[in-house]
Amino acid sequence: MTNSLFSLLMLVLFVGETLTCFTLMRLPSLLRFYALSSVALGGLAIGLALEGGGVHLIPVAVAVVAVKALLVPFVIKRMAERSGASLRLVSSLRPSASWFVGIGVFGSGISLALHSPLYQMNNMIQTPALLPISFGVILVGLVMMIIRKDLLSQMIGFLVLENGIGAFSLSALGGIPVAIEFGVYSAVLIGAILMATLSQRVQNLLGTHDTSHLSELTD
Amino acid sequence: MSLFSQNLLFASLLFTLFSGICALGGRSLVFHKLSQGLLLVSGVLGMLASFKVLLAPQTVLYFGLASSEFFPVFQLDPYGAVFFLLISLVSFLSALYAVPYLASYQETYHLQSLNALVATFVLGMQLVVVSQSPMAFMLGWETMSLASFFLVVSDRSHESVKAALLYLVMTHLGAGALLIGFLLLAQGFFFADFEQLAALAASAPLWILSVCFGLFFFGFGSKAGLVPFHVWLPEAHPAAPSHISALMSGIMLKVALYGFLRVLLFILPPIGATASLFILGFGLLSALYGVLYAVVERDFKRTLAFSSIENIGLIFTMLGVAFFAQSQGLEGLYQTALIAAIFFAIAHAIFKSGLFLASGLIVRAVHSRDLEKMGGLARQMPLFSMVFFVLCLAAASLPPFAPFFGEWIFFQSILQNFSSQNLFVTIVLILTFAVIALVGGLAIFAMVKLFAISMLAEPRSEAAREVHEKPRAGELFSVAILAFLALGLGLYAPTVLSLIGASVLVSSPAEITVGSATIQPSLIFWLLLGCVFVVWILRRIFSRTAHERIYHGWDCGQPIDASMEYTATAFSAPIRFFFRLILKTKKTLVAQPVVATNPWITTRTATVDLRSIWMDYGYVPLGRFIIEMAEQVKKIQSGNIRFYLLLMFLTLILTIWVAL
Amino acid sequence: MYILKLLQTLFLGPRITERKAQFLGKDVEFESAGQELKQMISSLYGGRSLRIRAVDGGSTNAEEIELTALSNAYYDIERFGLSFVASPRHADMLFVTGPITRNLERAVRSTYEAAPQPCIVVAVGDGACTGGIWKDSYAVVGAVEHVIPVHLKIPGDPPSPTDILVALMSILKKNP
Amino acid sequence: MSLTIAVFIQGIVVLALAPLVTGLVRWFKARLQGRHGAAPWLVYFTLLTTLKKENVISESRSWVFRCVPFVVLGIALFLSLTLPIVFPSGGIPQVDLFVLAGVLALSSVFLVLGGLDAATAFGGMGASREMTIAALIEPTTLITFATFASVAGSSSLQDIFGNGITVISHPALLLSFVALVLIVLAENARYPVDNPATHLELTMVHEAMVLEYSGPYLAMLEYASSIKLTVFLLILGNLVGAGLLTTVVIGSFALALFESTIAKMRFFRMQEYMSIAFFLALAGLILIFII
Repeated sequence: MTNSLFSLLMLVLFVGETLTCFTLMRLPSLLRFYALSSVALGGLAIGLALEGGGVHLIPVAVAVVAVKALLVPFVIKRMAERSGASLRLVSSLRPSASWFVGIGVFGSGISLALHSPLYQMNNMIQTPALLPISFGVILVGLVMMIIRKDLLSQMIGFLVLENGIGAFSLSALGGIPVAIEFGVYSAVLIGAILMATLSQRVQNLLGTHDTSHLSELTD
Repeated sequence: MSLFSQNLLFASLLFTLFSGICALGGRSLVFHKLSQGLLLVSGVLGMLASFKVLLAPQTVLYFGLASSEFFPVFQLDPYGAVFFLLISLVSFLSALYAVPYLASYQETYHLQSLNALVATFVLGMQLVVVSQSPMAFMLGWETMSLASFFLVVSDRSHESVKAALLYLVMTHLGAGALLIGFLLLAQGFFFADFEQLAALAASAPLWILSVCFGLFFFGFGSKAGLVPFHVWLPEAHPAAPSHISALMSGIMLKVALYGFLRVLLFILPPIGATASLFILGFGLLSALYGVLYAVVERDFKRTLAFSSIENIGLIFTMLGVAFFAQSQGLEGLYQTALIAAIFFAIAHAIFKSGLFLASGLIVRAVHSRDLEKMGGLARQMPLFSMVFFVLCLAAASLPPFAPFFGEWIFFQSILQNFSSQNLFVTIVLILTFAVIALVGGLAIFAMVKLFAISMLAEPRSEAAREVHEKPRAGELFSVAILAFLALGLGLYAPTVLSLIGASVLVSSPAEITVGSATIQPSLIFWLLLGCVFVVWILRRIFSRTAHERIYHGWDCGQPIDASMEYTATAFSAPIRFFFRLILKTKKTLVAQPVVATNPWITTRTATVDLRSIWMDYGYVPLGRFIIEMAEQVKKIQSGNIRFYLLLMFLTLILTIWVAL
Repeated sequence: MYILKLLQTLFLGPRITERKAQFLGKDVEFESAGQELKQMISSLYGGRSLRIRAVDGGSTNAEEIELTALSNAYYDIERFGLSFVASPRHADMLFVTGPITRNLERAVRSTYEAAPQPCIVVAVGDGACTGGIWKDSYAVVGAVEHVIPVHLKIPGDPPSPTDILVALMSILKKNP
Repeated sequence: MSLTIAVFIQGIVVLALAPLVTGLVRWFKARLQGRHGAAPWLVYFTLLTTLKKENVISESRSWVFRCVPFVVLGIALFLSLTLPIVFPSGGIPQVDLFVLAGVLALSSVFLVLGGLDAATAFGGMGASREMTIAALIEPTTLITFATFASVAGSSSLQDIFGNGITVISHPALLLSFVALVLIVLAENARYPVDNPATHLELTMVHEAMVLEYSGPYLAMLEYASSIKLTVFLLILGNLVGAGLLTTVVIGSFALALFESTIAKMRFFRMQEYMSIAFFLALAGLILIFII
């Protein structure tokens, strides 16, 4: 169990921000909270490193903060402003309802992970407590992509999902070796850039980020 | 000598390959003749190889790198040699037939690709018969199916493309079933050959054996054209050029039979009573259904295709009775029924390929496949019509010809086992006996209709009135050989039986004995001929042969013309009426008034066309159901990304819940 | 039972077929081709068994009724070895009735040519023998001999079955 | 030696008797209709006169038209020589019941081809009907033969008549004997199936195919059909255990009586006739193994 107070605080922050991301309707605030949750993730990594999880976690944490907290929100904000997209995001759920859905999904993710055989093998995992939580975050990310109608928030959903996976790797394997971590982060960065340009193109073409208009292409 | 005989088989396969390659040489007829010539040589070598194996049963020809795990070993054992002999014989004759025949079809067919495909087709069949492991078997099977698919498409007309696609779907469903069957049986040993498979099968649990039997039965049955899976056969065979449909109908169906028997006799342990009744039921169904449609069909080559289905049904019935007897412990009936099936298969291969080759000449002469447009060809092609007549009599399995003695052996073997103890066996044998007898009668009807409507009486269309393209020497020669073989096989049935290893039935060189009944085929033939000759002599003694006068037919005083003759539809009308429950025909009557104001004076046109109940109540509803299901599934592609993500989310949950 | 009563009358009942003598030995003269007819009959085994095809050349059906009466129980032509057949191909003798009208001229000629030689042609009734009352009509060709060679003429409008039988017996000279 | 002599004598006897049988049937029918009727031996003269007649042949025919009479009469000769109908052990053992069925089918095939080759509507109609009857009677014939063969243990007629298998040797044989009678009537185009003495071409079956033949060919075909009738009558006679002469006289009287008491069946109701015969034969065959 993570006994140090610092990593516990980081964990709570990480979960709280992810859930708030789930419910936010304006792009700047969504980006801000996503950055905060990435910073929390980085802090979590540092906390684990301090507990003797291996010194290689420090550069990982730095990379997380650098890429996810700074670079990706910057790219998305600039792209959104340049394409003139409305900062008002569209979702199929009102914010209050999405809170309940978010918590429900997070809870079911945790219970699902608890029953899974992976969790019973806790002798192998460094921080067993983190595993269900990270799984919950993965599910929240996925549901966010489903619930949100516009492209940008779906991107953020995908990034939250990716955060969840990072946390999962932290808890299960005690952090992925640096080279792979950097690979993942570069992939995330390129992914974000790609998605941003794509949504800009869609904005120019259809005049809106709402994915429900995309279906006209198929008819 | 053994070294030479070793490579006889290899040489035959090689020459088929060379004929294929050199066919692609160029457009001129020289390459066409060269490729067919090579095919001839491969046919001869193949016949020599199979005779060598048949005459000295213990020698087994094999070639290929015996040791290597990957490359399959090819081996010709006595059982395969019978079919290899058939393949070589008919490919030899169809190559001989094709040289002049294709020369007159240069514009419809692309000769280069056609000859190459024929060579691959024959090579595929030879590989199937020679292969000793499932992989090689399937290799040969696929080359055979694909080559025949392209051959059916060769004239690029719309309906032959449609027929070929149906054929492709059905054969590959079958091939898929075969593959699954082999793999299921091999339980993981992919490269096991037939002996290892047999060993594995011996110890395999019952459910694997029954599933494998079902798969093999569907696979080989759909290829052989058993009824529920036969819909492709009457479409595909007529669409191919005639010497190809002769190869397909005469030989490919036998290769499917070979595969079925190879699996049942050499790999699977003796199958139970229910499985054999299964074969028997389907055999009877396809025999009865095939012959009924052969009788009422108006298209020349489709009649032959349906009669192929009927004969295959007969062969599978004989197999069904054989395996049923084996399961009930009647060893004698098992032996004779199996021999009758193989003998009947050989006879069918010979006369059916002869009929298809002959149909090629007739269709070319009349420029159409419709029986209603033929007539009076016997007067314009007397020699050809005599050869065609012999083949039709053989196809109707009448006495002096080979199929009659195949059926005679089968009937005698059933007769002797009627009085077996339990009643169930007797009832099954009696019902089989009754249906086969009905099928025999109707088969005669079909073949008489085929010969009479196309050959006799007045020509019913301009094209048939004066035939421009008379059969050339090469074509007539190959058809004549097949007719002579059909008769010869009948007369020397005892020697042929002892050749294919059924000497248990041959008591003395000229007699076939089943139980207590004996028959001397040649004696019957010479007796019949003798009686006809005596009558010819008596007629010359008692009446003056010169006292003759030619005058037009008795027409009750009013001049009649060809349109008043009986056509194929009219000839088969009673049968269509008696079996109207089974044979669905769609009759439409259209009356157009001649003068708009006067409703009474109308010209009425009636059209009667044949519905295939398997297609109408079987495959078309099935197809419609599948398309409807596809429509439902299509709704899932709503174009909404979030819906796709939801699906991913659900699958993620499901997998985690199930797997982790 | 009805069948038994029927069989009883047929087997044990009175004989109703006219006696043969009634038709033989009559010396009524009939116009016939004489020598040629005799030669034909002798070549057909004395006419013991001849097959007749009745051809209608445009008659008023009166002669047809008489011809059908020939094969009933009273006159019973079969006992003399004569029988009616369906096709001229099987016929040895043609009974032509009625004046040959224009439409049926071709039919009568093709029937005669379809019948194998030697074939005896018998003109039955006045219409066939001389053209009868329709002789000069525009629609009639005339007597049968204008169309096909006639070997025996049986006058009468229509000739009764007895007359026909007497004529036939005279040429066939059946011993009594 | 005795076999060849028996075969030769039997051939002569059957060939001589054949026209007499048809004559007798006609004579009995005439008597049943109250007519005096032609003398039974008149048929000999009819055949001889037709033999002497000219042979008129239509020009729209092929070689098949010419060879049909020879083959049909040849097969009739084959039947009369090889079947052991006059002497119980006379026939050639090789020719068993299945060969008999095959040969009969062969002769009806040739007759049908002759009818079709005449290029007239009557020939086609008769041919189509004859072929239907031949095709639909085939299963009944084979089953009846199978019944007699399974009672006698072997399918050759010589064993059946040799060791005295008659109708009374097994109760079920009565059913197949009645089926055999129905087959004989259908095969020889007698009364319920076809009216031999009809003049109306539309109702003819056997007669229509022979319409086109004349002269010697016609004589040969008529002689062949009378031989076939005699052979079948003798087979039925042997099955009842009657001698040669009694079979001929009583048989032809029975046939004439049967024909005088019933009417011809409409062709398109032939299905019922065929199914009655088929199920009688099937019942006979099954009963043999039940009783």
